Amino acid sequence: MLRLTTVSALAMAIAMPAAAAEFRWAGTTDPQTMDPHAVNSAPVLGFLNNVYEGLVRRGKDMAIEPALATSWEPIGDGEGWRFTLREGVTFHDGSAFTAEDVIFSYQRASSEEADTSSWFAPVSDVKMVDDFTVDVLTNAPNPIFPDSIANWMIMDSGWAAANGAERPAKDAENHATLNTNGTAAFKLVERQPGLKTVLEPFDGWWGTPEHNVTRAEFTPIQNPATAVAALLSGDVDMINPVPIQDAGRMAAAGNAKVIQGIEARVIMLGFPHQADELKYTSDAGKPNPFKDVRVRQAVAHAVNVPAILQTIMRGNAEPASQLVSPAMRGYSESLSRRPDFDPDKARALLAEAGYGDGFSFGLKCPNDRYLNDEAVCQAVTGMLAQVGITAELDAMPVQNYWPELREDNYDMYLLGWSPGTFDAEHPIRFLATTPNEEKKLGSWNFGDFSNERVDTLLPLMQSEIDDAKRQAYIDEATKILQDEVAYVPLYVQPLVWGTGANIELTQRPDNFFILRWVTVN
Amino acid sequence: MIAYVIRRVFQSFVVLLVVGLVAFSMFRFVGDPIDNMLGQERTQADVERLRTTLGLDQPFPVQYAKFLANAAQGNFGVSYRQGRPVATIISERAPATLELALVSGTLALVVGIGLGVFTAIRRNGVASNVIMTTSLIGVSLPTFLIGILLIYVFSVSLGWLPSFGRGETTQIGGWSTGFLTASGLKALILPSITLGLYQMTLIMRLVRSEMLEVLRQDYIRFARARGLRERSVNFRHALKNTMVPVITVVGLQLGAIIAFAIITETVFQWPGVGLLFINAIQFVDIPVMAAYLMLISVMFVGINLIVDLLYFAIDPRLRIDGRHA
Amino acid sequence: MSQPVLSVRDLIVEIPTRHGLLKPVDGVSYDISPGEILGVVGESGAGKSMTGNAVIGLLDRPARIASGGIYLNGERIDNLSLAQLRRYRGKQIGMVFQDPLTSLNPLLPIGDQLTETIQEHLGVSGGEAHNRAVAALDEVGIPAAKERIGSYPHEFSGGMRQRVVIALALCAEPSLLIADEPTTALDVSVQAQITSLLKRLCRERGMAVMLVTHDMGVIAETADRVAVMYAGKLAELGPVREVITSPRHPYTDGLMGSTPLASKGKRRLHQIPGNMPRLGQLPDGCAFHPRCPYTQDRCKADPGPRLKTCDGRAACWFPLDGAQAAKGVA
Amino acid sequence: MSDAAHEPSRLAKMLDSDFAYKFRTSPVAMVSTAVTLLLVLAAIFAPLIAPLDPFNPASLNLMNGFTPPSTPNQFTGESFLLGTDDQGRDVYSTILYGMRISLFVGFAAVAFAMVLGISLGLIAGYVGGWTETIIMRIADVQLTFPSILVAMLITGVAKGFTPVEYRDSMAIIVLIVAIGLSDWVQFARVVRGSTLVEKNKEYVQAARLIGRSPFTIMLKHILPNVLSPVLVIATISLALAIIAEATLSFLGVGAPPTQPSLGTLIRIGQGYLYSGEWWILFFPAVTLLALALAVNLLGDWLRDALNPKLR
Repeated sequence: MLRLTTVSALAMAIAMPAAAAEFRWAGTTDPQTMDPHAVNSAPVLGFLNNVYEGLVRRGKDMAIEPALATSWEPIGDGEGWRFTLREGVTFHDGSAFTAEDVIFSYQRASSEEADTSSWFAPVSDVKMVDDFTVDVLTNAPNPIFPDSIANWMIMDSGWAAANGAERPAKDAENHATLNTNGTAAFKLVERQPGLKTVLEPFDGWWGTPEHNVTRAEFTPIQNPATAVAALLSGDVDMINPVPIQDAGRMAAAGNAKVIQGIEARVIMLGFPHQADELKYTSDAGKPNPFKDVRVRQAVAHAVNVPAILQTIMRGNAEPASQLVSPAMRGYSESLSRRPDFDPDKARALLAEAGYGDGFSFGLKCPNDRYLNDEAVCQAVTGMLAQVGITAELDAMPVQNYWPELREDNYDMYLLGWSPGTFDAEHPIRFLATTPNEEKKLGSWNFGDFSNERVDTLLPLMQSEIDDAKRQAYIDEATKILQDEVAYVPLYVQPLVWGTGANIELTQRPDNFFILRWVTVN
Repeated sequence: MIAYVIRRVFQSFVVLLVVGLVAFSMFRFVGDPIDNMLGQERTQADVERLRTTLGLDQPFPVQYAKFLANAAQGNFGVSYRQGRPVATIISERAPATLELALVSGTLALVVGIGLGVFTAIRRNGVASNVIMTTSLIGVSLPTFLIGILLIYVFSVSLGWLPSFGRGETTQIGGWSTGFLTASGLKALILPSITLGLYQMTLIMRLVRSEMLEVLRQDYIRFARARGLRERSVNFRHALKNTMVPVITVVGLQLGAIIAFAIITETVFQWPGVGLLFINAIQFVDIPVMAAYLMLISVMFVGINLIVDLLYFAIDPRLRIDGRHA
Repeated sequence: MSQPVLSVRDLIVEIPTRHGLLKPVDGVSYDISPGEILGVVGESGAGKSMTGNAVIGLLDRPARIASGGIYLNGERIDNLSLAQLRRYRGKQIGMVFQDPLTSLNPLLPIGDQLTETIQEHLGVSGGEAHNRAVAALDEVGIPAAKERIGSYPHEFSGGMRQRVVIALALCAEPSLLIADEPTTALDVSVQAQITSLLKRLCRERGMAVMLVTHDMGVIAETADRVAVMYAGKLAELGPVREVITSPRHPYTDGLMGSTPLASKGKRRLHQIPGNMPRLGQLPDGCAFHPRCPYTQDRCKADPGPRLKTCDGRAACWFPLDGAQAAKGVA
Repeated sequence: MSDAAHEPSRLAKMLDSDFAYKFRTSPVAMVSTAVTLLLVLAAIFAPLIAPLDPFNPASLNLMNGFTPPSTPNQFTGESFLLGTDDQGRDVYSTILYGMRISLFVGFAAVAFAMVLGISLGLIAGYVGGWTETIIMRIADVQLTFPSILVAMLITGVAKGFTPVEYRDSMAIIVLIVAIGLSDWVQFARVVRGSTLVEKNKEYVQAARLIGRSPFTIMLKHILPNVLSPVLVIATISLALAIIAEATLSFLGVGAPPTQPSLGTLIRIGQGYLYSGEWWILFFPAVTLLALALAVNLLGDWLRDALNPKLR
């Protein structure tokens, strides 16, 4: 073992050109489980995309492309979708992939124990047509269904049955928590939760490898500064994320590269739309000024987003005008202008609303959830102070943050939203629709923003097949949200990865790291 | 003496229960695990269901009682985050922390006692004064800064030592050791210095002041007056007497190493129980937190007990009293 | 008279302080012959312990020997290096401290403390050292020495401990024993046992003993000659009997007057007025003159005479004769 | 002696004491006292010295962010002695104000620990019996946990109990209580030990016999005798408390970022270690080191000068 490492270290030192190589990377969080249906979280799904595959997958540009299905088409008049499966695919243990595995994976992923079941809310049934054809029937016409299942991963039904892992285990352990049997380009060879996870290329993969990795080791490194140190000292080949402030310097260092992109996540300020009173500071108990649209507009004009981007984000982020970034489907091109930074106008609006003398309130903010979240909130506090409204900032770890928001303990808050479907409908459904527990609507709409028209537009955009009409619905909703200043979108969070100088890879906007696009030079 | 030990064990047991209760009552302030366990698209019904499944809807004394009942059977529950038995997880992580604590503890003990004795004997020497003053820098620097500094100098700037992790480990039975590989040993250097430095200075200063105290004693003068060699006076007579008071503090300090490992393990991403605990806090992984705190208290109480017993071994005066106690 | 075991010549010990140079021992000279017990007596701070410490080289810094000479069996030892001096300690000079409770290492059995000393100086085997240790304990009157050799100090009573201490001091058969207040910390009944033990050992071994004490009674019963110290200087030196019956120095006279002595019969005890001055605040002239009932102008102006320059007995410009002493400080 | 007018004054006596002499002849003591005093004064008078008020968000210009020390900012042209942080705050001013918080927390925590520890120690030592057993058992239990962990637990619990709207304003108080509670054992142990010794001395017995109340006895007779070890522990505890505060704030459970202490500043600065903005970490870290080191040196010297037996 020792000799082996020494040899490979030597090999790397000599830097053999384009030779197959070992690759080590680090991320902030360890995937909680190796079960693709147990936890619906980005670290798990992102990692398992290297081990498991879905019927469809996303390419380097996020476009949907064939994976275990070679083609798909709508059935009838929006009754569902028919998928034609790829033949000759084998799982890592050698067993063959068939429609049965798809049916099994549907049952598994949509079961009550699964965390991914909400993906299948529109699905009424999945039927096997033949060994390599599957029909997915939907409750209503669903134009974006294939887009929404890129992370639905197919597991070997026989393997799961043999190891007693027919259902995902959320709060207990089962075989699939630590072991995998997928079809993707890499197979899991070692899993030590929280310590390291080792992948090796799967020789029997149906696709053509674009990588030259012989062994890949993932280590969770929680502290970003430690991760940067590890990359700079050559202990790892790639880290995600790179703290924004280190990007410039790392790029200049010579032994490391920085890869930047725009993530799907939009950072915004949220307001209490229904609360009658302020809850914090000396003004607690006074009427809630944020109910007045002019106050919300004043906030939008008071925040100097370019300055935040220039300093805190180091020029690495783009301003946001709506709840999704331009890279998302359904982005409203016509509404891409965000409110100007104009403190005078903000003051005028406040005066008009009757708050010429300002007021004070409590701003809630996470301090470990988004890039430099706390610093952004501090900057916002300063900017608001300059137009006369005093925010008292309370920044906290994310595990305390969500409960606070859920209990309406805020006068204003910071939120980041990344649409899981890469579609503008997603944030409207979760953030802008009147909360409705039964219909699973507006579940992250903490401020209870409510607009009848938006509520009516949502089902329309969900079932409209025609792209132009659908865009019109989305534009209309977006316009309402902008006019009402339901939220103040600030910027689109940047995506910054760091790699060794000898690494080539592709960064996907959903922040998933795809191992099969890595070349070690 | 046996009666004494039994009494101490019983007291320790009570201490454990109290510590456990305090720790457990704290958990609900750490945050809510539910959000971390459910995805973005979870519903309120999901939340309620999971809350009931985990027993989080019950008052915390009930939760604590259940936890204790299970813990007594060696069952610490299942980690919310990893979905695996906590006992398994901790036993996987413990070797890393114990090896780190062992190395830094040995470092702190050997160097600390050595320098303490040196500075006490050469009380007014230039070297002693320099050591004493520099040692204060060690006490004045927070551990996290030392770690960051060491990484910056030895990993990033010089590239001599790894910046994180344990390097290559070897599995021996259920124990993963970093002692058997070059990279494992190299990886131990910076974290153990970071962890041991503070305790080292503490031990050194304590040994010095105790030894100075002892050197003032009549029996040391008498030993000198009998023409014994300085070496014998310092090490045979003075050091042994110095150790009596030093042992308590040193024992507690060695225990503290395991607790302080939290910070070092975070800075160096050392995959031990401390890092596990910090991650557990962030994820509100209550079973892991509870098990960790219980483990730490068991260890502290154990160390306390050992320290007490060591007294008997070292100080013959206590053996007499102990028999009657 | 044979060659003295210890000769102290014009010994001056200095302590530099911020108030200037203090001289806790200032020009002290005396001899001790084999088989002789010299009592050194004085109030605390008079410099008696300091003299003993100077002889064995155990002065605590910053105290140091400034001038004068110390000779052991004719060899000069005050200028030896620490390593050389160490060979004399224990081997040639034994020392007993005041408090037997603190003089013994509590963590080592007394046997270990004895054998290490014996082996250090006599270079004998472990077994032989053990035998000698038992013998040494026997000699100082520890009952069942063989059994008790493995015992720890705390297992002995105070008097027994002091016996152990004496055994330790003498186990390498030194020719000089310095006993610094060996009985002060002990019960009165035990005191007599220890003094008679010292006397016996002195006679049997022909050893010179320097007995430092503030207790005139102990001196009277034990010592052959006595040296009275006051403020760092020798006030009077002479055979015990003579000094007690007819002190020549007014201080000695005062000291006798304040001590109940069996030999003097029933009489009133007197206090010397005032206290011995602190070393930093010595008056001009004779250090005793502010307390002396016989002070004359010369005493205030000139420092007290050296013993040598006087009659070799009392360092006083106007020594008392027997008649004056009898009148005492009326 | 007869001339009472020439009796030296108290001050003169004090200046002439051995203690004062030792102080005057020890360069370490002089320098560390000077540094401590300088830093404490700078903290007290921060509002007068600091060029900017970092607690007033309205005074900040974000565009001044990351200005290197004594170099004009590329956008605004403004220049700052020790540069600015990510929010455009003058680092020099934040250090002055940060030190204010660090020192306030430190002093208050030690005072709290001292009062608590001395009282409990006195009571335990003087009263004895069950009271003593209970107090010292609690002390033992607390000693089994490192103070930083105790402080973390207390901050956590306090945060949970504090009504949300007071949380920020309470943060500093919680910090003081947490550090103080984790530190009282030292005082209690020493005071109890000394009390046990003093209790049996004749003068205390005498005071008892003439019917002085236990409170008076403790206050008037026992307390003065334990003051020098307490002074030494207090000094060393001050350094420890400052570091504990820094560590807690570094871990993010201490002073809120709107009122940054030195630890908070270091936490913020740590993020810029690799990005070239060294001054954001460096100056607060050096200040913390200087402060802790000066206080530690002072405590160390005090220990030697007063030479109490410390366990």
